[in-house]
Amino acid sequence: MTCLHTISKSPTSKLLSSCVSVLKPGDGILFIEDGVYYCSPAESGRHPGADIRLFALQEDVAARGLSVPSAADVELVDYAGFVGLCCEYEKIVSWF
Amino acid sequence: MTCLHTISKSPTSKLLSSCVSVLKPGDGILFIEDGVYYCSPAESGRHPGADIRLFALQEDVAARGLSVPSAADVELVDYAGFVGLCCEYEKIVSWF
Amino acid sequence: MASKNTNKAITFISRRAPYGDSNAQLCLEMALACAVFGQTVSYVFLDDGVYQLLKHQDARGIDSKTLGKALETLDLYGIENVCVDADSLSERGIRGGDLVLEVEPVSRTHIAELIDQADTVFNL
Amino acid sequence: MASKNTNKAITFISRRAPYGDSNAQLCLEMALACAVFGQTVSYVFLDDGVYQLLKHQDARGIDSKTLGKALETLDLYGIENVCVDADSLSERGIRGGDLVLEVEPVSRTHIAELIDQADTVFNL
Amino acid sequence: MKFSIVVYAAPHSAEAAATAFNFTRSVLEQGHDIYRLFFFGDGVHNASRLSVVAQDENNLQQQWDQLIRDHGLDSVICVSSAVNRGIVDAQEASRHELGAVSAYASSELAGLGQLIDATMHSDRVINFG
Amino acid sequence: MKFSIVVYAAPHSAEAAATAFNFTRSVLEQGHDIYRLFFFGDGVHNASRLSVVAQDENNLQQQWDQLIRDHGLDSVICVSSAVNRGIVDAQEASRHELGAVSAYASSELAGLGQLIDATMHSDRVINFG
Repeated sequence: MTCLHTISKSPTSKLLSSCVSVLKPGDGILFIEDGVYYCSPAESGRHPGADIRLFALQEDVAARGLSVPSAADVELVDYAGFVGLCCEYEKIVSWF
Repeated sequence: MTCLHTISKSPTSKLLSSCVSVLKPGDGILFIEDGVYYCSPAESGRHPGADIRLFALQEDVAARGLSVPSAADVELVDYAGFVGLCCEYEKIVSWF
Repeated sequence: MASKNTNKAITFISRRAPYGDSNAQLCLEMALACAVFGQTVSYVFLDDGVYQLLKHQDARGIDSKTLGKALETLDLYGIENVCVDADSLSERGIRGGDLVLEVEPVSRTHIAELIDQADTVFNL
Repeated sequence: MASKNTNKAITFISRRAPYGDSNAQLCLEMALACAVFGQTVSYVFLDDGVYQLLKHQDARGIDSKTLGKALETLDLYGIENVCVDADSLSERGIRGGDLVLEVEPVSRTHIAELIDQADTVFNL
Repeated sequence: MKFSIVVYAAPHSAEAAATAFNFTRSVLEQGHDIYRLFFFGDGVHNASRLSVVAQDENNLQQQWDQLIRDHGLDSVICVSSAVNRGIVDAQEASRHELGAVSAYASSELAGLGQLIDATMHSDRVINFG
Repeated sequence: MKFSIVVYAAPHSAEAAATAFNFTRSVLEQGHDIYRLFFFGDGVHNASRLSVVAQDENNLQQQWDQLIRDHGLDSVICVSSAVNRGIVDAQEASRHELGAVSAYASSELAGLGQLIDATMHSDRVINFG
């Protein structure tokens, strides 16, 4: 079953590395709260391959003054989009 | 002024590395709570040089089933010893 | 997705060291409750969670219950699918013989399967 | 040790990202109170704490106060000795021009001095 | 679609409590159902009726209470987490002779069975911690 | 030697609350003085009088209350952290018409000035978080 992973701690937590090691093709990752710092350019080298879609919660990105370049591989979603992703994927695993 | 640093999170936190980078010769480090996992053999390579004394809180070491080899560079203290160290060093910096 | 009111497959990933915070204890309580209510439980120790498995824990000195001892209830409650991430063990220099439970060291691929097969995953 | 009842040197090390938890906010409140009570305050951003300094923060969407804005009160309260760890900035790919305050990037040796000179250190 | 939402974080200490609230509100706005809210560990503080905030700040506990009542949501606080942390309803207050009620009446103190039941009857379970 | 002790962590969620307590008790046993206890952020939950635990468990809040009264310690809960988190004394309960007191009377709700005063008058300040 496809799975949406949420990550809510900063890169200092190393959560993305644990998450990526147990992904299946077709899974997605949504960065929320301090997890959105994974969208900064310095972290993009850690992002998984193209078969994993990446998302970030717009409200948390804006709060922190981050700008996610449109060329980046991360799609911004608002809370309605967050709920939509939870329906699209068949289950949700939260990394906190 | 000499300083006792307490570290209370596991090595996953990287707290020791931040702490070590701001030490002065003569400072001491006391591992408490989940910080005592820094006493495990796998972590001893990260310990600072011999001019920094290392301590660990006996109660936290015992709780976690760790054994600190007598040959290790870490001295075990109980709560009375913890208080004693706080008197011996001139101030305390807590890393949590 | 399994139909309503049936048995569900629930995977727990216990990722925190014991004692420092309450996550390890909460994760265990949830899994035991699942077993009591007849769900199919898998229990995985990952990252700092592998520290929960060290032998010789004795938490009386910090006024706490000894979690390593409490983990034995997993078996008593009929939770047989218990495993530990081999990489997390080796990164921390922990050998299989140092563990309080007879628990199978597994690869990340195996953990990915347990997540994939689950209806619900609790990860804390 | 300075004699009783006199002015004390207090160093704050703010080491957490804003918003995710309350440590950054608590650290700022403590420093402002110290300034009000006439103590000599140094304020250091270290590790994830440097994220507090990013420009263009706007926390209305997460029902919070914008911390980057609140940091301007450091200057208003007369806290002039504010610095940021250069290594923490560069590890996170943050340039000096991206910062909300005019704050001096310093070395770990400088931070070690600020700890050494302090009577009391708050580190959170 | 039927959601259950599990909250492990307390207001004022972790953003996750606010994230859970905003998510819950959005689920309802999208026309989905909430099968149950389950507050566990430090999450039980979301049901504290004694929290007071400054005039220009959100009172998250009050917002939860309002949302739960407006939509008739099933909201459960884990009883053991709650009494450990001083979140007590009238019944617990009376049983332990505390002389004070700290939990909003819109949530019910109950055991982990309510969480397991939620995993059995929901299409999606999501955790905020 | 005169110690002040600052606590940022809540019982049941972080070991640091228990570490702070054991440290404080040991300071007194060694014959030193406590100038002040200061509970800040989530630490204010250490002063909750509504916490109930199982018979075979320690009630850390009750232990703090006992220690504070036995030794006549000066114990301060940061007022803004406290009211945000639902820890209120009789005065705050009355001011906000809450009808319930959740803080032990052995601690006083006061501002950060009490912390600064503690740093000025103590030989050692130690933080537990």
